[in-house]
Amino acid sequence: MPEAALHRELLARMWLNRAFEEKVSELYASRVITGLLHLAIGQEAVAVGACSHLRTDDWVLGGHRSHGHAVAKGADVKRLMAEIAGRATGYCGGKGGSMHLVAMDAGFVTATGVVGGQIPLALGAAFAAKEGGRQQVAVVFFGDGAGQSGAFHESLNIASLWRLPLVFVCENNGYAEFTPLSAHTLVERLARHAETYGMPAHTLDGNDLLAVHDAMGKAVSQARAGKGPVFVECLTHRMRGHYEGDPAKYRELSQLAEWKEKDPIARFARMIETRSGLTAAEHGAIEADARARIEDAAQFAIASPWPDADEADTQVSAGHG
Amino acid sequence: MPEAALHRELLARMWLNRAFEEKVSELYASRVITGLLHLAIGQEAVAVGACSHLRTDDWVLGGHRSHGHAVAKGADVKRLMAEIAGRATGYCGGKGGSMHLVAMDAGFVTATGVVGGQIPLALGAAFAAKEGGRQQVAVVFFGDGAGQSGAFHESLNIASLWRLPLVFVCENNGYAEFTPLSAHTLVERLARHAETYGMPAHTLDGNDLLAVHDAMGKAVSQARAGKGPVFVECLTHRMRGHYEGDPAKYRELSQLAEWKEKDPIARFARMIETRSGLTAAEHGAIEADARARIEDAAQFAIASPWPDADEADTQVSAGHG
Amino acid sequence: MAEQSLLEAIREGLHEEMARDPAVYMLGEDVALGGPFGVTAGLAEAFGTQRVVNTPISEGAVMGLAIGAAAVGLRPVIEIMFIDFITLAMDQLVNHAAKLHYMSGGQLKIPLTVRVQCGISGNMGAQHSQSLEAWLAHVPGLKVVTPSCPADAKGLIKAAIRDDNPVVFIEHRGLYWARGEAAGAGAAVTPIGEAAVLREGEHITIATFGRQVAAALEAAAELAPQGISAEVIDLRSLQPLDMDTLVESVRKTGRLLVVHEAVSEGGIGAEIAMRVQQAAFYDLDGPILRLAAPFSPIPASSALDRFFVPGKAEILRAVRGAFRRQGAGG
Amino acid sequence: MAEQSLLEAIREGLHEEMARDPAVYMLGEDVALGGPFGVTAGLAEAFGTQRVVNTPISEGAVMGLAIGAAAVGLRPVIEIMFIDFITLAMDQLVNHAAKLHYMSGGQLKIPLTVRVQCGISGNMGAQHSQSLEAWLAHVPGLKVVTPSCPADAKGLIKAAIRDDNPVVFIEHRGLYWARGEAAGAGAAVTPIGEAAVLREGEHITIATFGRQVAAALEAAAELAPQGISAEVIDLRSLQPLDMDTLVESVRKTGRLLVVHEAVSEGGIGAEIAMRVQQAAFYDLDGPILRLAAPFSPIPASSALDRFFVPGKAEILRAVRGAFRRQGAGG
Ligand SMILES: Cc1ncc(C[n+]2csc(CCOP(=O)(O)OP(=O)(O)O)c2C)c(N)n1
Ligand SMILES: Cc1ncc(C[n+]2csc(CCOP(=O)(O)OP(=O)(O)O)c2C)c(N)n1
Ligand SMILES: [Mg+2]
Ligand SMILES: [Mg+2]
Repeated sequence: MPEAALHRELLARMWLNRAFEEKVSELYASRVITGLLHLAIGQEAVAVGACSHLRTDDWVLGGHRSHGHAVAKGADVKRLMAEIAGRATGYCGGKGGSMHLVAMDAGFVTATGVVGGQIPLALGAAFAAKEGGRQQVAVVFFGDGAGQSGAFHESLNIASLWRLPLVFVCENNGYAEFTPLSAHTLVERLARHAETYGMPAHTLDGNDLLAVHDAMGKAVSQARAGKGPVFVECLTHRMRGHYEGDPAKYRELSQLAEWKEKDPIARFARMIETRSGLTAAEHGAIEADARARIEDAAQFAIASPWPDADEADTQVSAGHG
Repeated sequence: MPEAALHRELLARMWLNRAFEEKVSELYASRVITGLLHLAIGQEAVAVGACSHLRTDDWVLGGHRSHGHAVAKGADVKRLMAEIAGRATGYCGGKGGSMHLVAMDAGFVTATGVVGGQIPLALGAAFAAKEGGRQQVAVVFFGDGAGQSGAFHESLNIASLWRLPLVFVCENNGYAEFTPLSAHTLVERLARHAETYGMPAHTLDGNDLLAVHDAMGKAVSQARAGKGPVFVECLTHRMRGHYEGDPAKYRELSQLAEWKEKDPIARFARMIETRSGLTAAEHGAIEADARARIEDAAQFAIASPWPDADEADTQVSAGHG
Repeated sequence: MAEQSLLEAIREGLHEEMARDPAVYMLGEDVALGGPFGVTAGLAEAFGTQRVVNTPISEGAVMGLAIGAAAVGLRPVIEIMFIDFITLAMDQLVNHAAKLHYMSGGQLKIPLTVRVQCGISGNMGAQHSQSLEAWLAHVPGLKVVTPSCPADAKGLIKAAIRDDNPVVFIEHRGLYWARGEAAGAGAAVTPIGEAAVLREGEHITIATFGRQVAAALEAAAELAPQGISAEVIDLRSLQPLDMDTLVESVRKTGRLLVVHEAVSEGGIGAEIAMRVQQAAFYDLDGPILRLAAPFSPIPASSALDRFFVPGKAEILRAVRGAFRRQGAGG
Repeated sequence: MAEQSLLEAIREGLHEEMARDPAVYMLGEDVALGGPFGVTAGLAEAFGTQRVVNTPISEGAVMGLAIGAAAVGLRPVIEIMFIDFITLAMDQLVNHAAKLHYMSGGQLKIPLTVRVQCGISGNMGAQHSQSLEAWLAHVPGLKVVTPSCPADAKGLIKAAIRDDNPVVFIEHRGLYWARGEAAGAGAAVTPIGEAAVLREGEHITIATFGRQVAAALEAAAELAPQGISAEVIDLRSLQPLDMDTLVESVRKTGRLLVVHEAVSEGGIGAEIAMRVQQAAFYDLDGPILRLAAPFSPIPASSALDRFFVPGKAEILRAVRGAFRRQGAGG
């Protein structure tokens, strides 16, 4: 794809993510959506930049803040929205919900609500990918808070030892719930742990879409080429509270203002105005298109039926295969 | 203590450990002792060197291979032997056994049979020591195999973050059960993980008693002075199988022969012959004394009663305190 | 009568115990900021962040730390945010906390309190809604308590902290804001191991705990005018169980319905059935009944998760069914 | 009749399944060297260390790895060396393996086998001797099986591997070298969820599994000439339980004794009691009895740990007691 087209495509994807999350927030405020929701507004460059190099049959796994990862991996936004809204038409028939999205048609293997739990699971996807011999890779998203979990450390070791085709994408937004990273570890850059294992590791500005895009391009090729895992740490910021409803009193307002400046979408748009000649009208159309698609998804979800009462305890076990 | 006396004292302690383990082995062979036994013959310099700086009210914790740590911390060898033999007179009334020794009168808080499990527990002893404000320290012994457990990594982080007065003593004997360290991790020196946290970390020849003694002297003072945790990795070798009864076919005989050369006791004795004028007769007397004390301990254990049947399920819960 | 919420009662109990005993420490994710529900709000301000300690997301090591600290003399209270995550600390809790007193032949005591929150509320899905008390009650060396009202919440948290054994104190998220009579300042400790007979009755015993207590009381009130007199027991302590109270009640009523929000199979109800029928077989007029969540993970959808919470309607149905069945089969 | 040990039967089953399906992988500590008991000996030689994989001591992450691999198409068999250490993998097993099929609305299948060894043998003490099957049977989405003889060992391990769900296959260490009739090459799969009636009887049903099956059979043989005809059921599958077989048996005999090596309270026996008395209350001639380990950690001393293993003598005492009690009380 020529660069100008690529830039527009990436911008469109970020808008799709942003529009999705803002719509979820809106539906939560109006009680159409309930549950424990963690939005990634402000972190779109990571999801979009990371997934832009992936094939449909590459595997992605995420955590409690992973709507955007599923969207960026190409999952159907209608079925995602319906799932988050608890409807029968959702990817999981309403059984999974916001923290447990699965969209296998798009290679989104699973999200989990257990901080760090996705990392060992991703080892498994990478293990299977390696054995399958079709140059698939696995990508796992997790936060800085997960970096103090045993699961994270055990997994770094195994991934490096077995040279698994896995890209670790750490979204270091500086907070775990209400406390800053400095309250959780003395290690400011989680990538340092990966280095200890001899793993290629990068820490970069996660609000700079092209930085993420470039680093991930190299990381995915290395993994695809059978050269083992790579660690990409993206410094970013969530522009919302930890969960919808969190007043986020623990953060300094100045800090938030500063990060608004760094909004990855506005920033990328400014950049490609010069570099790829994006016009205000084009940008407006891209945003409008994303919002329209998401509005459709919302309408689809709202119009969808609720799951049937007798679905409540089906699918506990798989039938014989 | 003048150096010459110190050297003789340290030699005596190593012999006490060696004699203890050899007696356990003998009693196991004759079925006086049963159970799952992991001997530390060949690793005595670590236990003795590390504990030589500790006060009775310092806390020590160990794992499945920790007879020697308890002996070196000054636990009563009679009650230790009786415990391993399952007798009523043992420290734990026979309930604990080889892998779960506790000797609180000597500050040996606990050993555990769960690889890595002692490390978080030791954080707690160190946490309490710090809060107590009496310059106590905690020392935890664990193997290289434990270095791939989540418990280990989570604990390094917390110890460094909270500057706990804890010395991590890794007995890197190059094997976890039957497989070499290289099958478990790419990280050859576990001390590297500690460095990531900014913790002072040393890797040294764990069969060189004075090397351990010196490094531990500094480590313990640093922890006692409130300057936070230290990591001491001792490269060593177990001269027996993983457990008593293990034929250890997985090890090359040449390797074993080489390590026999490095036997920490013989080596230290050779060294202090020149440095502190140890004579063969003195050495013989030191060994004989240790063996006699241990023979006593064995006789004590053998002559001790078995625990009463109705003790089997007492002490499940503590009474009100 | 002064009122307070269950959450406030827990907080008050924690506050009083911290004030009473300098060996009491709080540890947990964001506890110094009150935690996600505000239970520990204000404690750090009162006792300092030295004693109210935010921890990294390292449930296993933090549990081990609390146990090790307890072994050498502190009385830590650790918070595991959701009982679903106790899965990450089971080795330390089960292989260490529960066994160290025994394995050490009594040399060690582990005066540890584990606060943990459970239950279905807020459509949080399968990994934030479980009720796993039966696992813990299967572990010799652990005690397990759970309050249904503010007064017991305060009394039991104090009892847990003063106990020389590891006690798991389970808080049902759906009850945090439920109000009830306040225990009052410096109120008494609620002894661990004692159930409470909240309503006396003649025809059936309903044994339950936590959120289902209110539902059972409502059901009993509705059954009374229809001639069914139900005795309602709040177990409060799940390990040990107060078998004396239970058996005495069933001897009188001849029937027992156990209600819990944990999935049916292998829950606390099963153990109660085993022991009640052993002790009162010849007094039973019909089978012991169980009302519980379906044996299934918990769905996220608000259209589905309510089928997992036994409430008044389900209790009424079960009780009425018991008497109908008697007519037919008994 | 060809004989083999239970350990050999498991190995044969693993071997046949690995040969049959290239998606089957083994993972565990030292499995490529046979593991500490030699169960997997020879598999690495036959199938390569690519498919028989030694792992670091990272139970949690390795469990997660196996689940993730299962989710995208492999059929991993993971070994947890002692069931005591499954505590380190409970998050992955319970919150992920057991729930992913459900939470994904059926998109994912988790054809995972967890081999784990349990029980009291060799005076290994409190952390290497537990029987924790009741925890696992309390988890919707998991299946739990345990063989008592070589033929079932082979049949059940094959069934576990072919099942599209996570199945925990529990091996009692004390049975590894117990010999019995060999299943034979390519033998049939033993269906999960079916108990085996090993001896028919009229007066009492003894339901048990694993090591206690042999003790129950011996006891039954000794009771027969004394006029007590005991039916012996090997449950084999603990989740799901074969309630049809159990209830049918109790309807006939009117009495039930459940025997297990797990501690008494909250064990499988409790669930069986709940369900049998619900289904066959009016057929019961006396209370359902339970014989199990004391509710205590397991001591290391050889003078003590034997009181934790219900054997023939204890079963005889329990059965005779039941009939004596009937005379007196019933
Ligand atoms: C094992 C576990 N412990 C605690 C929680 C509660 N919790 C949910 S999100 C969160 C913070 C996670 O921080 P981070 O990994 O940085 O992700 P972020 O929320 O910043 O995206 C915590 C503690 C959890 N879900 N899982
Ligand atoms: C959590 C856990 N997993 C597995 C085991 C079985 N096991 C006992 S010792 C051992 C190897 C430990 O190696 P290392 O830590 O290097 O100690 P060493 O035996 O060499 O002293 C293993 C795997 C265990 N006891 N605990
Ligand atoms: Mg974060
Ligand atoms: Mg080792």
